[in-house]
Amino acid sequence: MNLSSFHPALDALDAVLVIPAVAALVLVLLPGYWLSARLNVLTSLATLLAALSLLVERPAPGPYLFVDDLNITFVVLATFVGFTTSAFSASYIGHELEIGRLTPRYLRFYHAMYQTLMFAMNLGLLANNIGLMWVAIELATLTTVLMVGIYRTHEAIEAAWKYFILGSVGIALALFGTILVYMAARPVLGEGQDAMVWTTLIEKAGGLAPELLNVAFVFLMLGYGTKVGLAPLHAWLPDAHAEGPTPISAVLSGLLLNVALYALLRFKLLMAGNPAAVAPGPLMVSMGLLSLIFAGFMLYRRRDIKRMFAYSSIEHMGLITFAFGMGGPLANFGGLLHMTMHSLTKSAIFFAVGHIAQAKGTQRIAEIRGLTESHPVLGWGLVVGVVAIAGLPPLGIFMSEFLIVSSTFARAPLLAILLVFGLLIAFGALMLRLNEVAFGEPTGSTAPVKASYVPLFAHLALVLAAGIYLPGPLVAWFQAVARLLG
Amino acid sequence: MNGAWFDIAHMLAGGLVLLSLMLLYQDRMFALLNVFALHAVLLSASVAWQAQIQGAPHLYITALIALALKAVVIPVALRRIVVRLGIHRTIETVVGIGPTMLAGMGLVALSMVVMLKATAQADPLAREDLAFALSVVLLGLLMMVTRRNAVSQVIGFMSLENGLILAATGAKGMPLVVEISIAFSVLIAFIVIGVFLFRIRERFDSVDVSALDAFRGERR
Amino acid sequence: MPVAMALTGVAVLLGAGLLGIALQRLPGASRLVYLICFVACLAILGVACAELLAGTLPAPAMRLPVGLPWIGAHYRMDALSAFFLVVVNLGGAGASLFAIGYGQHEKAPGRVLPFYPAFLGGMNLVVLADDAFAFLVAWEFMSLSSWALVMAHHTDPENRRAGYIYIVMASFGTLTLLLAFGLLAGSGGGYAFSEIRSAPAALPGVVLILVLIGTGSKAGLVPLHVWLPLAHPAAPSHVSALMSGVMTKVAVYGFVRVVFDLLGPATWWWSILVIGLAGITCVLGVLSALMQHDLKRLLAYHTVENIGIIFIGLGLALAFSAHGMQAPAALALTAALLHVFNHCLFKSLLFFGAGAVLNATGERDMEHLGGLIHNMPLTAFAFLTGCTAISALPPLNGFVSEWLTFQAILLSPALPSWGLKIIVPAVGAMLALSAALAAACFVKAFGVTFLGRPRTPVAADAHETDRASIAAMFAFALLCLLAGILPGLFIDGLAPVTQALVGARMPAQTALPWLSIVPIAESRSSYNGLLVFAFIAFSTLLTVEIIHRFASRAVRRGPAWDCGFPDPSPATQYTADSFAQPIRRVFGAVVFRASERVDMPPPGDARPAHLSVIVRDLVWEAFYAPIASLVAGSAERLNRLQFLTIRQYLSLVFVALVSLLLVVSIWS
Amino acid sequence: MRDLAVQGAQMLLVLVLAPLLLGFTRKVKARMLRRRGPPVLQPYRDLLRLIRKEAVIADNASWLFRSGPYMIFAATWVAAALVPTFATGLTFSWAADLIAITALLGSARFFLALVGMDVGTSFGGIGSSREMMFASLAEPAMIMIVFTVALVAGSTQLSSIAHYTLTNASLRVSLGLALVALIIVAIAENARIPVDNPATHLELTMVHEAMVLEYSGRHLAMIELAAAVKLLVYVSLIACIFFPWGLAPPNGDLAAYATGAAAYLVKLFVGGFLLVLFETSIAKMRVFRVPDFLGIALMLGLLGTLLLFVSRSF
Repeated sequence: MNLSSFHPALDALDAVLVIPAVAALVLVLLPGYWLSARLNVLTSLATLLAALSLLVERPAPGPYLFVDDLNITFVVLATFVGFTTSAFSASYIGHELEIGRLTPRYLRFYHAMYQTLMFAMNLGLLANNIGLMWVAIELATLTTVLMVGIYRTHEAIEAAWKYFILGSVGIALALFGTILVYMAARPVLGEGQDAMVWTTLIEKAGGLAPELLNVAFVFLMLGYGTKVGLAPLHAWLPDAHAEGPTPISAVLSGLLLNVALYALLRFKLLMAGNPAAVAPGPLMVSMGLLSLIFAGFMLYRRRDIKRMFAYSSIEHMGLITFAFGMGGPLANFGGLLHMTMHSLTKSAIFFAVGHIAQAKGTQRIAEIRGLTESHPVLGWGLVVGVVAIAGLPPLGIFMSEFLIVSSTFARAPLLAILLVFGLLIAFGALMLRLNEVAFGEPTGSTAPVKASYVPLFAHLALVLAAGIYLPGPLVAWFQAVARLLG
Repeated sequence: MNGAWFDIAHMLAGGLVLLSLMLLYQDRMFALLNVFALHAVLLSASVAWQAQIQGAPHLYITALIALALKAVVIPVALRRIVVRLGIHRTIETVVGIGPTMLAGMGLVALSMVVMLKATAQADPLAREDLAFALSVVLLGLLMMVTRRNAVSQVIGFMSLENGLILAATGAKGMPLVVEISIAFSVLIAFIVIGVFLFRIRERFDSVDVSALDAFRGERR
Repeated sequence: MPVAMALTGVAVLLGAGLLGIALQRLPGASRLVYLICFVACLAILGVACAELLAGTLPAPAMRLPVGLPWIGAHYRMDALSAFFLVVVNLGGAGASLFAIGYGQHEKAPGRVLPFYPAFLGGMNLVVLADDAFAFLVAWEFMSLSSWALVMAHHTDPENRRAGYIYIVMASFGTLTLLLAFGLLAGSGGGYAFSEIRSAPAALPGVVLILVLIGTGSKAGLVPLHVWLPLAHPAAPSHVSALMSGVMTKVAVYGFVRVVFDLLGPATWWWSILVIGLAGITCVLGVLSALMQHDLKRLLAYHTVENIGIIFIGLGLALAFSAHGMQAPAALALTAALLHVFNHCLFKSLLFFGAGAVLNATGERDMEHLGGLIHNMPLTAFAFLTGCTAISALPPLNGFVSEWLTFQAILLSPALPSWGLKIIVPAVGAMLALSAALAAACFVKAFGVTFLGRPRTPVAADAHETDRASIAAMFAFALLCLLAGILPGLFIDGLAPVTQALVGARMPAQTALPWLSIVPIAESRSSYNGLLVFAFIAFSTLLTVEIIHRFASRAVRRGPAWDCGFPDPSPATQYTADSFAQPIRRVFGAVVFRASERVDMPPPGDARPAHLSVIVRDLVWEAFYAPIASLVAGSAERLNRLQFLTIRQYLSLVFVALVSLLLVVSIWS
Repeated sequence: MRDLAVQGAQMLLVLVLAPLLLGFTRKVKARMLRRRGPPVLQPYRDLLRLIRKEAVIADNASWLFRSGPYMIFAATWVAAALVPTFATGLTFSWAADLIAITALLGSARFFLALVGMDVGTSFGGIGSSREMMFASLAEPAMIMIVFTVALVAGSTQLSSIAHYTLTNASLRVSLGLALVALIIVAIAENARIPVDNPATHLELTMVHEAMVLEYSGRHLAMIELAAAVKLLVYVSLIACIFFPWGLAPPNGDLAAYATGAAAYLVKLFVGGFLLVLFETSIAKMRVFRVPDFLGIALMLGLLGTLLLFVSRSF
C-alpha cells in the first residue's frame, strides 16, 4: 500500500492535468451552449484552485512530472488567465452564437478544444521530461490551429494553415534539438529515461558534451522560438491572433507564447549550467532586440486592431527574451514581472477588443472611432490597457521596463539605447492608433453591447496593483526564480 | 562483427542522404512520389536495423509505421490528390535544379562539419547517424523552400521528418521514440488532409475554402 | 513630520480624482472637486512654507512600502523640494480657485475632473520623491494625467494631434531620464537618491546631456519644445495654467535636483551647453510668440522664452560653481529660482485671463477679439498686470528676477574659461533682446485683445467672468506686485536652497535699509522695488492732484479723430499680424523664412487685394519632419514582410537555421 | 532731511528744465534752417494752453486711455529723478540702478504703445507697432551699453559710475563704442530725426505722434511733458556717464551744488546743440532702414562688452 500516492499535493499535481482532460471529454459529448460554457468556466476555476494548492504543498519530482519555483509561476499564471478567459469567452461566444457566426456544433468542439489546450499547456509546463514537454507543446499547437480556423472564413483557414505549417517545421526543429540534448546527456547519464529528465539533466549539466549542446540550442531556439513568435520566425502569429476567436487570441498571447518561452528558459538554464558551452545570452538578446524593433515598426501600418495587438505581443515577447538573455537578478526579475504583466494586460486588451469588435461589427481600425464617447466603459478600458501595455506608470509594465532598461544601461549602454529606441517606436505607434480609436467623433454603431467587464477590469486592477505595490511573498518568490535563472 | 553492423547502419543512413539529394532533382511529380516512397522504405529498413543492433524491439513499431504510412499510404494518397485536383505534373522550382543541388551538397558538408565536430566523444555509430540525419533534415527543409509546388513541399516536410526519425532511432536508448514517430505521423496525416481539403493546387498559400462546406455537408 | 503631511495632501488629491470619477455626472461635482483641490494645495503650501521659513530642513525621509519592492518609495523634503512644493501648490491652489468658477462651464466634466487632481498629485510626488523609481513614476504619471487633460476636448483633431505629439515627447523624455538614472544608479541598482549621492556617477557628462534632454523636453527647451505650444493651449485653461506655470517648473526641478544635487561637481563645458541652448530658447520662444494670433498659443510660446531665462540662470550657476565661485553661483541660482516663482505667478495669471476671455467669447483667436476692456474691466486689469509683469517692467516681479540674472551676467567676466567669456555676453544680448521683444509681444496681446474696437459680435457682447475666477486672478496680480516690491523677502526665503546646492547664499536682504535688494555689494548695484513703486505712486498722485487742481476738468466725448478720416469699420484696426509685421520683417526673414505675398488687383479690378504671410517652423522641419518620414518610410518598407508566402517565411527560418549552424561550426 | 530736499530739488529741476531744453533745440534748429523759430519758452506756453483746454476723448476710449498719460509721465519723471544731474549720491539714487532706469523708461513706452492702440484707429496701431519694433532693438542696445559701462566701472549704479569716471578717467575703446551707441539709442528713443520727425503729422512717417494722435488737452500736455523729460533724461545720462565733471559729491555744500547745477546747464545746452547739429545734417530714414541704424548701436554695445569680457584692459 503506497501511501505517497495519497499525498494531497500529488493529487493536486495530477488534478491540474486530469481536470481539464476529463472536462475536455465531457465537453465533447455535452450539447447545449449554456451548460458547456458554465462547465468550461467551472473546470477552469477548479484547475486554477488545484494549481494554487501546488503553491502551498509541493510534491517531490517524479520521472514525468515535477514542480519547482520556475514552472509553478507559469502554471499559476496560465491557469488564472485560462480561468478569466473562459469567463470572458462565455459572454463573447454567446454573442457569436446570436449573430450566427458559430453554430452549436462548433461550440461543442470549441469548448472541448479549450480544455484540451489547457491540459496540453499544463502538461508542457509540468513535464519533467523534455520529450514529454515536446509532445505537450505540439499538442497545444495543434489544438490552437484547429481553434484559429474555427470560423472557416477564407482568411481564418489561411491563417490556421500558415500557423500549422510554420508550427510543424518549428516542432520538427525542436525535436531535433531535443534528440541532440539526449545525445549530449547520454554519455553522462546513461541510456534511457534519465538522460531526458530535467532534474537529473540540470544536476549533471556541467558534464554534458558542450559542442552538442551548442548545436542543440540552435535548433531549440529556432524551434521553440517559432512558438514564442520571435522575428524572423513570427509570421504565423499576427494572422493567427487576428483571425481566430478573440478568447483564443487572448490565450495565445497570454499563455501559449509563455509556454514556449518557458521551454526556451529551461534549455537556457541547461546551457548556462555548462561552462564549456557557448553562452545562450547573446543569441536570445539579439533575437529579442530584433523582434522588439521589427514589431515596433510593423505596428504603424496595421489596419486590423487584433493584428496590431498581436504585433505588440511580438514586441513584448522580444523584450522578455531580451531580459532573460541579459540575465542577472535585476533583468531576470524584470523579465518575469514583465511576462506576468504582459499576459494579464494583453489578455485584458483582447477582452476589450473582442467586445469592441462585436459592438462595432468590425475589426478594421479605420472604422472604429471615438470609443470613449460611444462605449465609455469599453473605451476607457481599452485606453487603460493600451497605456499599460505602452509601459506608462502607475501600471505594472512600467516597473518591469524600468528594471530592464536601467539595469541594461549600466552594463551595455548601446543595447539599452537600441532597446529604448524600439520601445519608443512601438509607443508612438500604439498611441497613434489609440488616439484614433478611443477619441474623436464616434463612428459606427453606438448601441450598447452586452459584455462581461469583470475579467477585463480584474486583469487591469491586478496590473495596476502590481505597478503600485508588489506583495512581499511574490517578490521573494520571483527573486528566487530570478536567482534560479542566473 | 560490430564493424559489420556499423557498416550496414552507415550504409542505410548514407542511402537516405543520397535519396534526399535525389528528391531534390526530381522534376516530375510521380517520379518524386516514387523516390519518396523509396526514401521511406530505406528509413524503415534503417530503423529496423537499429532495432536489431540496439536490441530495442519497440523500434520495430516505428519501422512498421514508417513502412506502412510513408511508403504506401501517403504516396498513394498524394498520387490520387494530384490526379483529382489536376495538379501540374511538372514541379516548378524557385531556383534551378543545379543550384539547388549545389546548395544541397553544401548543406551536407555543413552538417558533417557541425556534427562530427560536436560529437567527438560519442560512439561512432551515433556520430554518423546524427550527421546523416541532420543533412536529411536540412535537405528536406531546402526542398520545402525551393519548391513552389504544394505536394513537393509536403514531400519535403516528410523527408525532413524521416531525418528526425533517423536521428531519434540512432540515439541509442532514447525513450518515447515510438510515441514521437506516431505523433509525427498524425501531423503528416493532418497536412495531407489539409492539402486535399483546401484544394491546395499550386502554392501552400492558395487555400480554397469553397469546397469546405460541401465537404462537411453544410450549406451557408 | 512635514513629509507625511504633504503625502497626506497628495493622497487627498488622488482621492479627489476618484471622487471625480464617481461624481462626474452630478451638477455640483466640479465645484466640490476643485474646492477639495484648493484646500489640499493650500495645506501642502502651508506646510512647505512653514518648513522653508523655519529652516528646519531637510526633514527626515519617509519610506513607503510601495514601488520597487526591495527599495520601496522614498520621499523627502529638503529646502529645494520645499521651495518647489511652494511653487507647485501655489499654482495649484490658484488654478483650483479659478476652476471653481471656470470649471462650471466645462462641457465634459467627466474628462477633466478625474485627471485634474491626479495631475496635481503627480507634480507634488515628483517634487517629494527621493529615489529614482518614485521620481520617474511620479514624473510619467504627471505626463499621463496631463495628457488625458489635453485630450479632454478630443473632438478637435488639432487637440488630438497635440496630445499625440505631447505623449510621445513626454515618453521620450522619461526614457532619457531613465537612462540617466541607469547611469547614476549603476548596475547594482542603487536607485535611492542617498545612494546616488554617495556613489560618483560614471560618465557624468553623458548623464548631464541625458538629463538636459529629458527635463528639457518637459520644460520646453529648444529644439525639444515643439509639443508645448500645441499641448498647453489644447487643455482647458486652468490646466493650461498648471502646465505652463507649474509643470514646466517641475521639469526645472528635475534638472536642478539631478545636476546640482545628485551629479556631484560640475565641469565648465556643461554650462556652455546649457547657456547656449537657453539663449536660443529665449529668442526663438519670444519670436515665435510674436508670430501667433492664438492668445493661448502665444502665452505657451512665452513659457518657452521664460524657461530659457531660467536655464540661463541655471547655466550661469553651473559655470560659477564649476569654477568654485560660490557667491556668484548663489546669485545666479537665486535669479533662476526666483524667476521660476515669478513665472509661475504671472503665467498662471495670464492663462486665467485667457480662460476668462475664452469663456466669455468662445474665442482664442485675437483677430476675432478686441475692446474687451469695456465689458470685462476686471479681467482686463488683472491681465494687464500680468502683461506688465512678464514684460519685466518695474515695479513688478518679472523685472526683479531678470535684473538679478543681468547682475549675474555682469559678474561672469571673472570666469576663467574662454568659451564662457565668448558665449555669456552674447547670451546677455539675447536675454535683453527677448525682454524687449516680450514687451512688444504683450503690447500686441493686450492691445489687440482688450483695447480698440470689438472685431466680432461675440467680442462686442462679452460679459465679465465669474467671481471665483476674478478672485484667483486678483490674488495672483497682488502676489505679482508683492513679489515685485518686496523681493528681499522672497530672496531670503531662497537662501537655504542655494546654501544647500552651491554652498553659499546671497547677502541677507531683509536686513538692508528700505528693503532694497543687493546682489553682491551695495556699491555695485542695488534695486528697491518698494521705493520705485512708492515713487511712481507718489508722483502719479501728485500729478493727478496738480492737474485736477489747475487744469480744466472739462471732458468732451466725440468720435475718434484719426487724423481726420475716421473709419467706422473695426476692420481698419491694426490686427495682431499687422502689429507684428515690422518685427517679422526684421527678424522673421531669418528665423522663420517668413515671406509675404501681396496679390494686388490691377486698377479697375473690383476684387479685394490679398496679403498672405508664410511663416515656417524651421525647428520642426529640421528635426522632427525627417524623423517622422524616416519612421514612416521604414515602416512602409518593413511592412512588405507582412505579405510573404508561406514558402518565403519558411525560407526565412531556413536561412536563420543555416546561418546559425555556420556560426556554431565556425565558433567552436 | 537735507538729502530729501536735494532729491526734491532734482525732481523739480528736471521738470523745469525739460521744456526749456526742448524749446532751445527747436530754436537752434530753426536758426540753422535760417528760420526765426518760436521763442525758447514756447513749450511752457504750449503746455499751459493745453492744460487749460478741455480734453476731447474718443467715444470708445477706456479708463486706460485716460489714466495712461499720468502713468507715462510718472514713470519718466521717476527715471529722470534717479539720474544724477547736478549732484551724485542722491537719497534715492540707490533705489534703482541704470538697468532699472532703462526699464522704467521701458514701462513708460509700454503704456504709451498701449494707449496708442486703445481707441482702435489705424494710425494708433501703426505708431505702436513701429515704436515697439524700434524698442525691441533699442532696449537691448541700451542694456549692452549698460554692460559695457558697468563692466568698466564695476557697478551699475550711476553715482558709482560717475565717481569712477571722475577719479580714473582714461580713454577706453569700449567706452567710446558705448558713447556712440548711447547717442544712437537716445536719438531713436526720443523720436528724433533720422528715426522719426517730432515736427510732422505726415501720416506715414510719424511714429510717436501717431500714438498720441487721439490725445488732447491736459492728457496731451502730460505726454508732451513726458517726452520732454525723456529727452532730458538721455542727455543727462550721457552727461553723467561720460562727462561727469562738475557733479557735486554726495552731501557736498551749497557751492558744490551751485557749480554742479551750472555745469549741468552747460552740458544740457551743449548736448542740445550737438543734437540739433546732427539732426539738421542728415535726412529722415525710411522706417525699415531704422533697424539697421539701431542694429549698429546693438553691435557697438555688444562689441564693447565682448572686448571687456575677453580682456579687462580695453
